[in-house]
Amino acid sequence: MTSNIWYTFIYKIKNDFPNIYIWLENANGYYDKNDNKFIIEVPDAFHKKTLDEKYKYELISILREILNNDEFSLVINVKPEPLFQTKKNNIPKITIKEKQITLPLETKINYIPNLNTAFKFDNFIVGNSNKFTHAACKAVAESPGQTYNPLFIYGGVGLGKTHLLHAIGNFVYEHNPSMRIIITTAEMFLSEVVRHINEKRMDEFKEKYRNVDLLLVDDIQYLKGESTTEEFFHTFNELHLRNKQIVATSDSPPSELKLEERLKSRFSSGIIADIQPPDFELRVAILKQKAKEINRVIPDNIIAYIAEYVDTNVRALGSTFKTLISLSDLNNVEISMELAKQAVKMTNPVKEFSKKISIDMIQQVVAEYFNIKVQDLSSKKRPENIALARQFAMYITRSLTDYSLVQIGQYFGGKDHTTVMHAIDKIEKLIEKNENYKVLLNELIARIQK
Amino acid sequence: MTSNIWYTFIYKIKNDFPNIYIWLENANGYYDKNDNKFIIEVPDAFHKKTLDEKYKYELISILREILNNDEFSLVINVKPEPLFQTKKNNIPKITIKEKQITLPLETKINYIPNLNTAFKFDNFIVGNSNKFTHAACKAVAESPGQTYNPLFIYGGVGLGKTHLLHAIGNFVYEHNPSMRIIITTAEMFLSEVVRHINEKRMDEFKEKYRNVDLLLVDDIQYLKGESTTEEFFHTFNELHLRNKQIVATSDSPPSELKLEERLKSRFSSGIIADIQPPDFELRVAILKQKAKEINRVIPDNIIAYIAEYVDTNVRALGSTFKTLISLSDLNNVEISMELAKQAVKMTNPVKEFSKKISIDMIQQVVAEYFNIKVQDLSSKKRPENIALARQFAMYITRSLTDYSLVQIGQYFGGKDHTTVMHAIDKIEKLIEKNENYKVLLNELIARIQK
Amino acid sequence: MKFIAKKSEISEPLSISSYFIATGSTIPVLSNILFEVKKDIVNIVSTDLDISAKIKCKVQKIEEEGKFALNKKIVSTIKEFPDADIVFQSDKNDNIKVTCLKSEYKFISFPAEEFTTLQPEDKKLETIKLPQRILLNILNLVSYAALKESSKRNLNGVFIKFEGKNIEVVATDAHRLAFYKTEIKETVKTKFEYIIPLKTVNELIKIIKDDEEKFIEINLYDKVIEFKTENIEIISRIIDENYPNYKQVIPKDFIAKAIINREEMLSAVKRVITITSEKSKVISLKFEKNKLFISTAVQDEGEALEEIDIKYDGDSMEVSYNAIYLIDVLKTVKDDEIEINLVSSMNPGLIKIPGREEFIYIIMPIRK
Amino acid sequence: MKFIAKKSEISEPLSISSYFIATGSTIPVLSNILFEVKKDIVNIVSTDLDISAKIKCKVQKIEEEGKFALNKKIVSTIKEFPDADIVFQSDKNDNIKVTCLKSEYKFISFPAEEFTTLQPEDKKLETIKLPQRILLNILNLVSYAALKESSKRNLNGVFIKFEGKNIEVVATDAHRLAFYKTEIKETVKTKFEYIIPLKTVNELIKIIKDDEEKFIEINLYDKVIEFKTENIEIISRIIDENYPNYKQVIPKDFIAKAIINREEMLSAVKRVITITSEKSKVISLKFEKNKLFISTAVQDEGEALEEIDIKYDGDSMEVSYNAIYLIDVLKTVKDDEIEINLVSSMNPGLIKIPGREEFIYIIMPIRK
Repeated sequence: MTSNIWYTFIYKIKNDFPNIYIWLENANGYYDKNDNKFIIEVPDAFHKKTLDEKYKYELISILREILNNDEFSLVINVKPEPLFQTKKNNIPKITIKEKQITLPLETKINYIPNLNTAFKFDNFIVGNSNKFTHAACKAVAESPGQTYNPLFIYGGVGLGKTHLLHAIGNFVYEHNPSMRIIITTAEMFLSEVVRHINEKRMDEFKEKYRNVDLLLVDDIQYLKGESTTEEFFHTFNELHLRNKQIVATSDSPPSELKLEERLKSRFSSGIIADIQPPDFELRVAILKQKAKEINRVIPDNIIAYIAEYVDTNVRALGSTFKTLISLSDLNNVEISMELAKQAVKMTNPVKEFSKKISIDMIQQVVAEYFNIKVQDLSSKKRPENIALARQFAMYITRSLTDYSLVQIGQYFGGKDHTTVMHAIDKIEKLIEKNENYKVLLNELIARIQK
Repeated sequence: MTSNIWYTFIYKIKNDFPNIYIWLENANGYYDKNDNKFIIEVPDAFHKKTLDEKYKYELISILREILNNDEFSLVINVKPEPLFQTKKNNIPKITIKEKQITLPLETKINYIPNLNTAFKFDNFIVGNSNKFTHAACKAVAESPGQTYNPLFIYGGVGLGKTHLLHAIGNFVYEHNPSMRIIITTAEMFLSEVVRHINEKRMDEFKEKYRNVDLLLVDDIQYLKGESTTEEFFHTFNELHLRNKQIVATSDSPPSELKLEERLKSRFSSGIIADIQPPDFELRVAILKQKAKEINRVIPDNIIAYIAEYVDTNVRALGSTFKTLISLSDLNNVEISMELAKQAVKMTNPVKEFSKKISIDMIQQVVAEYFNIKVQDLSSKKRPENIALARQFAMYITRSLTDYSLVQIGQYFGGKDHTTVMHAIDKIEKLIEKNENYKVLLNELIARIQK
Repeated sequence: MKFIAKKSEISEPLSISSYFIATGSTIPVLSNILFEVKKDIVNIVSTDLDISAKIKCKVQKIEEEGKFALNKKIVSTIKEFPDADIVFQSDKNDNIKVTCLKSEYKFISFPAEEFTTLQPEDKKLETIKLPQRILLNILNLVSYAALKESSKRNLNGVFIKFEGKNIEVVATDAHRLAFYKTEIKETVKTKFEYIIPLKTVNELIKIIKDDEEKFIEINLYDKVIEFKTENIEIISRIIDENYPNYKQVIPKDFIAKAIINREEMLSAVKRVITITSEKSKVISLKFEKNKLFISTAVQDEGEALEEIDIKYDGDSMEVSYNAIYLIDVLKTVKDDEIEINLVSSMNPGLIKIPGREEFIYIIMPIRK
Repeated sequence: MKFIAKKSEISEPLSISSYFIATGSTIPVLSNILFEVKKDIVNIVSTDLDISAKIKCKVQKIEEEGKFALNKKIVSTIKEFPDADIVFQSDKNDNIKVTCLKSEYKFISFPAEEFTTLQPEDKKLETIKLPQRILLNILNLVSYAALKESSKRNLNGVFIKFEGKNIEVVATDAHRLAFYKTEIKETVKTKFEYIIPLKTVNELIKIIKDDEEKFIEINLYDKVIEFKTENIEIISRIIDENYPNYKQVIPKDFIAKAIINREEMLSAVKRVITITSEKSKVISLKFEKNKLFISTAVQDEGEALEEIDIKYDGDSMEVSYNAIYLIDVLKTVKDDEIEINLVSSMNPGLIKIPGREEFIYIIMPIRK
């Protein structure tokens, strides 16, 4: 029986001690709880000798970490010879390791991936804020499993993560149609696991997922449920061990995900690429591209206006752009600055107002309201009123701006993102329980937005 | 289904809210996890009305504690009527509540308790150190289940706990032969549980234990194992709810036992009676009684000598006494002071030496050896050498004297008994690990005993 | 060791012995069968340590004596052999070679000394000999009423009492009770009471013959009981507990009595039970003057009503029973008529054979 | 509604219909049986929504038509009725009274409209008619090789392909594969491929007769398939998945071939399997010149060795199989001899009937 401990172990060995891994490739191991022994079975005495003499110390220290146990002993055995003695020529040896061979049946399982062919590398506009991620995706698509594996892409909503994920899929599918590609979302993965468990068809599920060459998972932050994460973890390990490419996207870096630690550390072991909101130049480029796609000429000043005011993400740019075009078409009027302002207002109502909301302003309003100094908000002081003010300020910053937890922590005196999370959590509970806090919050927001 | 939650609940109600309990006597209840509801079913609308209108608030607050849940709702239902309708005259109604009547078979289950008839109240010698416990036992025996329930007796080895336990049983059995009495030890209880579980006969076990009128458990401190304590806990609750008497003995008070908290608190809810080692007068009385029992006249000075030197427990007194008689009989010599000294020496070798071992002396020797002040041992100082000296002194006190953990704590500057336990533990580990500490310990003991 | 047996001589004894092998025992040797090859007979012994059987086999030819235990697989192997001579022979390692035509099998033998079996105690208390048919009848008449589960150990068997010339047997699961007594030719000197485990009873029923001429010997010990037929010896532990005081629950006074054709009633109950719900097999018996109505009804499903002519002139009376308890007794007794004695719908009913007292079946009603 | 049937006319059709009732269904009406009482016939319909059966019953007398669904308990009730006329009659509440001599039963009826059954789609694609014996033979020859569990749904059935005059059937559990093809008289216009669920196949095997004269009509639809005999109509869903490419795994080239007496081999394997361990039923086949040795050995228990004369003049070769896979095929084919074709101990073996190509059985070896 190959246990999870063995997987974890061999995974670590493979990554960190390739020189030892070559001696363990055909080995198997398991932990014997009763005797508190970890037993590794190798194919022959030579392997045993090498491991015993050269690597036993390393093996023990790796296992100590995995087993979280200082007391166990490590035993390396040559895979037991069949215990059997046969007395007669004609009688075969029956060993424990006998294995029924399976027919190499091939079913035309539907491996045509569910890719959105509109998302290609060609129509992804590259700028400063996404060029690294774009390059990483391109490299992965060109040689899946060989360069950056796993590739983890994170960034805010509408910045093109899904576009890149499908672009990788489309590229690989075009260039290597025989490769088995699965593109899914964490939610689809979850519902698939649940369905297969219910129908007692997990074997099929495992066969499907563990035999792919490229696994693309969108919105991994939504992965949840014990059996689902367990299943994903094993799928991940098996694919990674066999050098199959895994790409996942998320709204935040692995470290901030609410996932199991072991899964986070798996993702952290590969390449992590973030997409930042587009800068002004990129926003202009995107709008120009959109205009080109529909063959419309839009004055540069109008493009600049939109690009300046719609600064959050690519999707918002797109919808503002579309609204502008519709307004023009429906009302049969020329595209003008007036129309552009209307379109921006319609599609980005809050954003337009909150446009100028900076952390500074939030801090100022909050400090004033609580009658403390602005610096106190970034200090480590803990008197109740200061702490509460700081938590409100963090909460409001998170609500009204696009800063990440990490960034907010930075702005508030280099605090950890967990501190920020805790603050947000606390305020959420406060306003839920006590009407007064809700009133206070609304008052603060009103003052900030004024 | 009657759940544990319901048991816990009704137990609490019965004890703390007898006015509510009368409305819940024929009720049943359970917690519905899915709906987060606690449902109580009562026999009729009048019960429901009363509980709803008068006691709902209390019920909720009690349940809140038990369920550890603030959000549940309490529903009181009248037990549902059979749902059934029938259509024809000759055809009987089949309702859900139909009940197979059982033959009133009576098996002569062996309820003759396994009592040692030598242990009676008559031959238990009462003195200052045990008079309270004796009185409590007598009261329990005279009206089991009605006065002190549960009765918890604790005290050192050989002070007569088992004698009293059997005396209760014998008294009840003589006066109420129809009462079902079980006398057992924690160890017998455990092995019985294990055996019944193995043989899948727990029903029988439950029937046996939950139908007794008087349950006497010796040496409850040895109760262990999850299913055993679980089973004991439920037996306890069921018996206690039905006003059946429970008596347990132990070597230490409930608070010091290594039992589950809930079990300790059950025992603490009754009467706790301790037996102290016999004082000089009682020791003399015991020895005189023993002499009388065998019709021997023993000079008062000899009795006084033995009573003075054998000061630990009744059992030791007995064995010294028996040795003295044997020495006299076997050697065919008169009972003399010489013979008495020999008997004391033979039966209490350590005791005779350690007779004069006081905590003072131990503290003095240890302090001298560690080169610290005697007062330091009772201080709260924590430098390593002082702490170690203190721990050694405590350990030696526990080993060479009969002081309880609590008493030792007192002598060492009013420390908690857990501090003493910790000290003993620590020294035990030290001497186990390191030969030097063992040598040191022996040296200290040798000096003390000199 | 060497002997030769025809398949027909050894296959059935092996099948019988396999009933007694421990299943899933932790003592490996107990999943073996012991062969005792004696001068003129082969004994096949198997046990689960609660019950053991020794089956005596006459075989074609015994060339060398010996004693060995083999894995129980031998039973199925022999069953698949063709109808020919089978040679059993030990090799130098004391393993057993079994050959038959071109088939050659080898069984690793366990040393016979390691094979533990149930032994009677030294002191045999008494011996009773009676025709197999009588014992079979005794056991058949009551055993179905015993408790099937071991939840109450003392009910999970058949109680048997030997006293003078009388044998009394009782079985009950606390919902019904079957009692039978009979007189035998032999006399026991002391009174003996045993609870024979239901498993033992069921195996005995399989093995003993419905034959007046063939005898069975019952040897009574303190903790075990032994049954010996011509070629099978069974030793069983007894259930070492007290049996309930059944005399006390046999009702004496009744206010009504019905005489009913057994087969008519059996087939009616078998029909009515098809309508009852899976869980509760409750049916209702309504006695009226010379009529019995058997009925049941299940909500949303259906109703059954059967009418039977009976002999009855008491007042109308209605009582509900678990139909299975009725079927059990109706299909066991073989007489044409049965008699049901009643007090009320809440009191035990008593079924017997009209005019005879040796068999009593008490059935507890279902309260509604 | 009213009709009168003899027990013999209605009891067996009801038994058959009960095979098709959903067990433990959450749709209560599906544990019912639908009766369609028409002018001259009573149809009995039952379904679990994956498969449905309609059985046509000729009965004594039909007095009034009607349509109603009854609880499946009716099946056991009728089985217990005496051999007499049974009257079915609806009362004013549309419940059904069933009387027979002095038995009177009432079944609460479900409205027939609430009874859902499997319907063929509107568009019948094609109809094939063939003797029942042929279909029975086709199914018998392969069905045992299908995967028993639904873990891989597409293997949990029998693949059937109609093309021109040809029928090809395949079943496999990935460890062995049975293939059979035959030619029928009729011709289908298009190629059809279905995976028929194993449950349907097993019910069909129970129902159709080994008769050359009686025909069965197979109606092909897109998502269902219908089988019609004289008095039974079965509609089954098909498994809507892809079947593996079985052609690709049928080996073509062999280096050795043995011709073996089927019954001799069957009885030898049945003996050897008794020695194998519970879990792994591995046996070893060693081919030598005109000899086949079948053997197994289990540590601490024993060994088996069988010798059979065969026709073989290849090199010595040894291969291990799961004995069950061998027994399955050996007891299914009825010919005197079989042919085993081999490459090596690691390659699939191919079993067929010497000189014929319509049946192929591939068995995967066990690697040791």
